[in-house]
Amino acid sequence: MEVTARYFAAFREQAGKESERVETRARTAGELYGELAARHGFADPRARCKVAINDELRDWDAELADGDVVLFFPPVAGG
Amino acid sequence: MEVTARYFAAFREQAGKESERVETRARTAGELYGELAARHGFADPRARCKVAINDELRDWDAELADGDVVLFFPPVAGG
Amino acid sequence: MSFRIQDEPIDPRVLEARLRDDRAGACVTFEGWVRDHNEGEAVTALEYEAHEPIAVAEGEKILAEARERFDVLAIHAEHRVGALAIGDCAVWVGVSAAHRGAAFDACRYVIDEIKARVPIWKKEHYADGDSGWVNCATRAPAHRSGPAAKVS
Amino acid sequence: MSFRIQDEPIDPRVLEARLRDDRAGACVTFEGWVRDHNEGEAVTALEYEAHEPIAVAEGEKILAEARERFDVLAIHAEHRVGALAIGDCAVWVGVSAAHRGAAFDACRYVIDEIKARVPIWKKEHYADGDSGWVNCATRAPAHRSGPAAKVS
Repeated sequence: MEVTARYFAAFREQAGKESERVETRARTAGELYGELAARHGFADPRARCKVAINDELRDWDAELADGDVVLFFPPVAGG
Repeated sequence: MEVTARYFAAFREQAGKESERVETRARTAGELYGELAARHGFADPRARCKVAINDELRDWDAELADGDVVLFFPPVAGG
Repeated sequence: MSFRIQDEPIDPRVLEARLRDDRAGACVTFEGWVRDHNEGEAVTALEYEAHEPIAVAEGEKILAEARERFDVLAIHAEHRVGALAIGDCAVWVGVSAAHRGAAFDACRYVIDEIKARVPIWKKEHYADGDSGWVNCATRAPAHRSGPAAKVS
Repeated sequence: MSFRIQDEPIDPRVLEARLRDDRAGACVTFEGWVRDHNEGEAVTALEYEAHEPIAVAEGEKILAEARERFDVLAIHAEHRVGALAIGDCAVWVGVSAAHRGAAFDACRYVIDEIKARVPIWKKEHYADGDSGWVNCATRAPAHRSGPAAKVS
């Protein structure tokens, strides 16, 4: 399955890119975060981050489908 | 003993005057309020009102001296 | 002086400028507006009356208490007196602080204490021509309150 | 839309006008200002980044929750993105209500939830030339964060 991963703020800087195509066997958004965190060295625990699939916030156990755009949000700091 | 009583807001309207000279045997501000409330028909219980003597807020048991100016404040409603 | 009684319109922009501080991360303001009803009665206008020397002294005391209790950088408050129309700003309280918790808590403390302690009275004029001093059980006889009730 | 993300300076006067309502007796506003320090470090400038579609959707959801929980008349909120200087307004929340309790509670609820839930990130630039994303354990390698750290 191939999905597009998009990175924001600290994740983008750490990955060195805004997005990438990812060939993965991850079944959920959380599994995919685990893979990408290992690859890029993301240090934030999943519970403090958020994920969106195709521009909607989802739980970490949301299932992925081929072609999904998965947005990874590091811990927020509004205000 | 003679003091000057000054009335504000609802008290002034009810008394029909801003101030008056009062010859009294009241020893405290509270006793004087009792006398004047009976005379003018002030209906507010003392606990909800305030009193100042010579421009300083005081307790109702503050003692009066000849020549004092005693200010009677009905319940406040700021804001 | 940080607490003022005034008979000119309150300008929040001018007042907020007094709260500026490079260390401030939060600014909370409260405005009390004259609203068109109170306890089911349609209100057409208001008059505020204050005993200014004691109102200012008590207001300054409240601000000093807030500065002591909460970690704030600046506080300012003003209260209008005189005749006000619906929508006019009757009272303004502004607080700046490094963090928002202290700013919210101090602002709320100050307005609650002003309303409870500062010698300011509010006379409401109602749509039916009647009028009354808010919170006061004492009522002027009808023949005396008549003329004032027609003010709007 | 009552929640906006914008890259132009926030003008509280314009925003407050949206809260006007003859039934309103209370107006509480919160402004978040860029302050010159954070956790002991001297801050020289900030950048805010948002993912706008989700930030707006989540912001509107928070305002709808506040309208449901508290007896308010109007609520509006805006958050800046882009480069900000010390003293700039980063976020504004305003609430009007018949009574002040609901206005204070709703304003506090909205800013607390915005800070916890809306996808907005803050990068601080420090006096020593370093920089960092607030609240994030993830740090860019030094050779990548270098150039950004010189922005001010």
